[in-house]
Amino acid sequence: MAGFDKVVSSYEEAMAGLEDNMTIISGGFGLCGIAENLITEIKRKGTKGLTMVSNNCGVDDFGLGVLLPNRQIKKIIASYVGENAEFERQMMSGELEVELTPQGTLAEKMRAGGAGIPAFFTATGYGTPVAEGKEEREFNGRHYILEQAITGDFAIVKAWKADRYGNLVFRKTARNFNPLAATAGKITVVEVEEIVEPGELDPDQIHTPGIYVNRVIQGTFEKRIEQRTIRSSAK
Amino acid sequence: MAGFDKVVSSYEEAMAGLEDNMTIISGGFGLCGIAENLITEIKRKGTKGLTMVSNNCGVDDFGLGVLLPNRQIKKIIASYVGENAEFERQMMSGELEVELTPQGTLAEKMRAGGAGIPAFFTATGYGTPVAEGKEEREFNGRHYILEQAITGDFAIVKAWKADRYGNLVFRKTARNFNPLAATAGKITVVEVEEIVEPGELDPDQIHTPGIYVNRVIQGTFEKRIEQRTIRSSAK
Amino acid sequence: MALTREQLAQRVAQELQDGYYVNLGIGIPTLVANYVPEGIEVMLQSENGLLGMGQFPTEEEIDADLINAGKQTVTMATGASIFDSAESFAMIRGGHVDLTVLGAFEVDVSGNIASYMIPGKLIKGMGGAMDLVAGADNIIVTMTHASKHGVSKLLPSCTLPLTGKGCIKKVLTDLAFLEIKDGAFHLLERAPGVSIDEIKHLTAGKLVIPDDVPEMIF
Amino acid sequence: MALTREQLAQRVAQELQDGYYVNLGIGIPTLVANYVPEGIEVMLQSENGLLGMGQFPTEEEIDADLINAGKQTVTMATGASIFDSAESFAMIRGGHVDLTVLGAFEVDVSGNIASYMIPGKLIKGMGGAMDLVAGADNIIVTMTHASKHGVSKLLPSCTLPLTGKGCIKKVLTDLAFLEIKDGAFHLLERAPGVSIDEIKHLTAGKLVIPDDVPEMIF
Repeated sequence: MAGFDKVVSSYEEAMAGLEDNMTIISGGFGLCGIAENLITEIKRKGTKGLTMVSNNCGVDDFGLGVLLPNRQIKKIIASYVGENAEFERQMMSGELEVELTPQGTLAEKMRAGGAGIPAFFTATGYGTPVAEGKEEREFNGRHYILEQAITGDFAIVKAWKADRYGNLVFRKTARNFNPLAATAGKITVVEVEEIVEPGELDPDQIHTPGIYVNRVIQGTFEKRIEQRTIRSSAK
Repeated sequence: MAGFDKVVSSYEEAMAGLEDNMTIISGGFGLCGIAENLITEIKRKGTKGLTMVSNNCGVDDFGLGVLLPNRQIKKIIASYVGENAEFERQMMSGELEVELTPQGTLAEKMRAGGAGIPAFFTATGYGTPVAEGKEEREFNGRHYILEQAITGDFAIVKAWKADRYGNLVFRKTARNFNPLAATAGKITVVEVEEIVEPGELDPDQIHTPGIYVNRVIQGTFEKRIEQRTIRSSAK
Repeated sequence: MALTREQLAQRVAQELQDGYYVNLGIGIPTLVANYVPEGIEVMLQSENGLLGMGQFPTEEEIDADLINAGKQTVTMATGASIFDSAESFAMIRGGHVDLTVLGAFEVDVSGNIASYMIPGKLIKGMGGAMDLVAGADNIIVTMTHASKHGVSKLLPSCTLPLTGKGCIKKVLTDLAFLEIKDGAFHLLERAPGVSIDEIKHLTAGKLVIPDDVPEMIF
Repeated sequence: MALTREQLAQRVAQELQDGYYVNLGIGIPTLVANYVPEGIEVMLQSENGLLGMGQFPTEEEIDADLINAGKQTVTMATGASIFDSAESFAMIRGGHVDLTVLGAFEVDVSGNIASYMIPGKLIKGMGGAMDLVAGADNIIVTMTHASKHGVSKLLPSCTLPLTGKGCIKKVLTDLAFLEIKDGAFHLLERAPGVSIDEIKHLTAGKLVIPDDVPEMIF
């Protein structure tokens, strides 16, 4: 495909080049804004020994959780790993390595990875198990620890709309980690609900510029809801 | 004013609390996206000994340049200070202290200031005069220097639209340093072309959430152009 | 009588001020939103990237793309804004949130808090809690004063892995409202009908009791 | 014959590849945009916050809110995006820009570059140049080979304050196209009609001359 057209037409093509023992950065918060079909493709490929960087690890039968039964994930870097029985079993048995990382630090590590910042200081985690082995330093009388950037061989991202050049727009809280993941992958693959022509998105309203994006594919999504909380219509 | 309504009706009110020897973070790139009338108000107030953090210092009779004749600025932290004769005179004579900072480092310092990151490593400036007195460290075989965050007593910001809650939208390249400056001021004052009611801006398309903003005022702008480059209509 | 969950939420709500940006943790803190005092406006921050969280949606309004940090479906309040997770924690870490309310397993006289892990038993992760306690100046921890078995959770020193060090100044339990300073819990208020002796008995960490300890008013 | 400014831009343009994101510095680099080869698409990044810079505006199109890093009024190309300065330099520092072209006062055999300051004479500032040279893997420096007085600008060691250390690998001058490696300038091509002796004479840093040094083709 010539020039800046990043649209691919199959999931095989979308995840081409993914190999055992690679690191994948994933967008999504819980089951919200996850690249459902890219995850399915990773399951289909059967790639093993993966390091996943993702705020959560899905549930037993949806999201990144589907990669657990075949033990495709060797290590996960995440902030919250509840809601997943198989996950807990593999973690407790030592089959799965888990690096718990505070949510804000995780987001900032992805951003730093994409932005060429190798490390930054943060107060988050000072004096806790997260600080173990990390440099501590005082600035203006407060304590901070040094955290390092994360980058991945791949990033898997879910956006709402993309143009063919890979400019992305996200929808509501499905944005979450996705724009950060998009910056931190050597190969960034984006799954979207709608692909439009370049020029159709307002340049002032693009959340992720196409420079970060390598491949775009249009998918259909289940969008499973984790906690269906409602109020009665007559409030 | 109750609740989240941040609209003020006079420039005096907008810059109330500004005192001698304070630090002001300013948005804008060249003369594009500068808080014209807030600058005029600072001139009117005659506040002295200011430390200005701004990519540029305007021109002789416009932008931050208007604060030079009365020597209101003691020190400026900027990346580029050309196009300004009085500036050059004060700098050469030692009346004005100038801390030259690479443009990307300056932007990141403002962001870090707003984001509670006290310091970060960057390759920018390694091995140059900018690195003097700063810690150097290697990550993965590359050299980096440690840069510290910047915060200000005030931030002066120019946006296109704001709602009464201080949610901001910027227009084209007038965005530049403005969203970063907005996060880094103890008191962030925003001058806009149009104020709308809360709910009128699409939540997905707000560039700066109102949490960073303390005061909003509607102004009229000259928007002077520094380099008027055109092509003939018949291309 | 020990406070109910609803009363805990009500008491926290009394600390709200007009124009506050507030982050409410999962559980009891979430209930605080139901008791915002008349004439006061607050805006709720949800760390997954939403400022201006509204009430739960109706069946018709449900949107899988709009959830809160507890992964519950929500709506947006008027004037809400959406942003990515780095921006969300920039707000939190940068100290822009006026009040943070969250739960805990233990707190101690040094202002330490343990809330995310019970070694060998529970490893769900810290989520955003470490960022929240490190970033906020104004935090209220809501928790039960002691376990069902009467073991105090207000300790001389936390026994569980810490979520944050030296960052907690205010604790609201089902029995009392306390301030942590100078290496002790200072009793500010007691739950209606709860005696100072009972609080004393269930507080393992050093407790300072002023002459006058008013009952909470609801 | 020494290359003209236009020829310098033309030669740089030959290095463009389809799908490249390119940052062009002020001056000669800006002219490169006029010589993008047929069948190749590039997207221009302007570090003040624009990806997809278009041509200059017509009188009717002029917009004070739309300028490039040289503060010139510009337009947006189809598929452009706008972002803040931190995002812009995240792109640059993070190595997402495929090619950076910028000018210099001096370069040396170690890949050092001096371009922003002449002590006592010129202190305009580095703008984004330090970020650009530190962030990019693929940089072409365009400059005159020597001063009007015949003083070489390709040195054993830069004499002016550095913009970047050890980051320059390719230099295009009005006389030659050179690669910097192993502590020397390696002559790749010469300007049409320029002799190797002339280049040798005006290169103060160590120069490696291969057996075959083709003339540039335009």
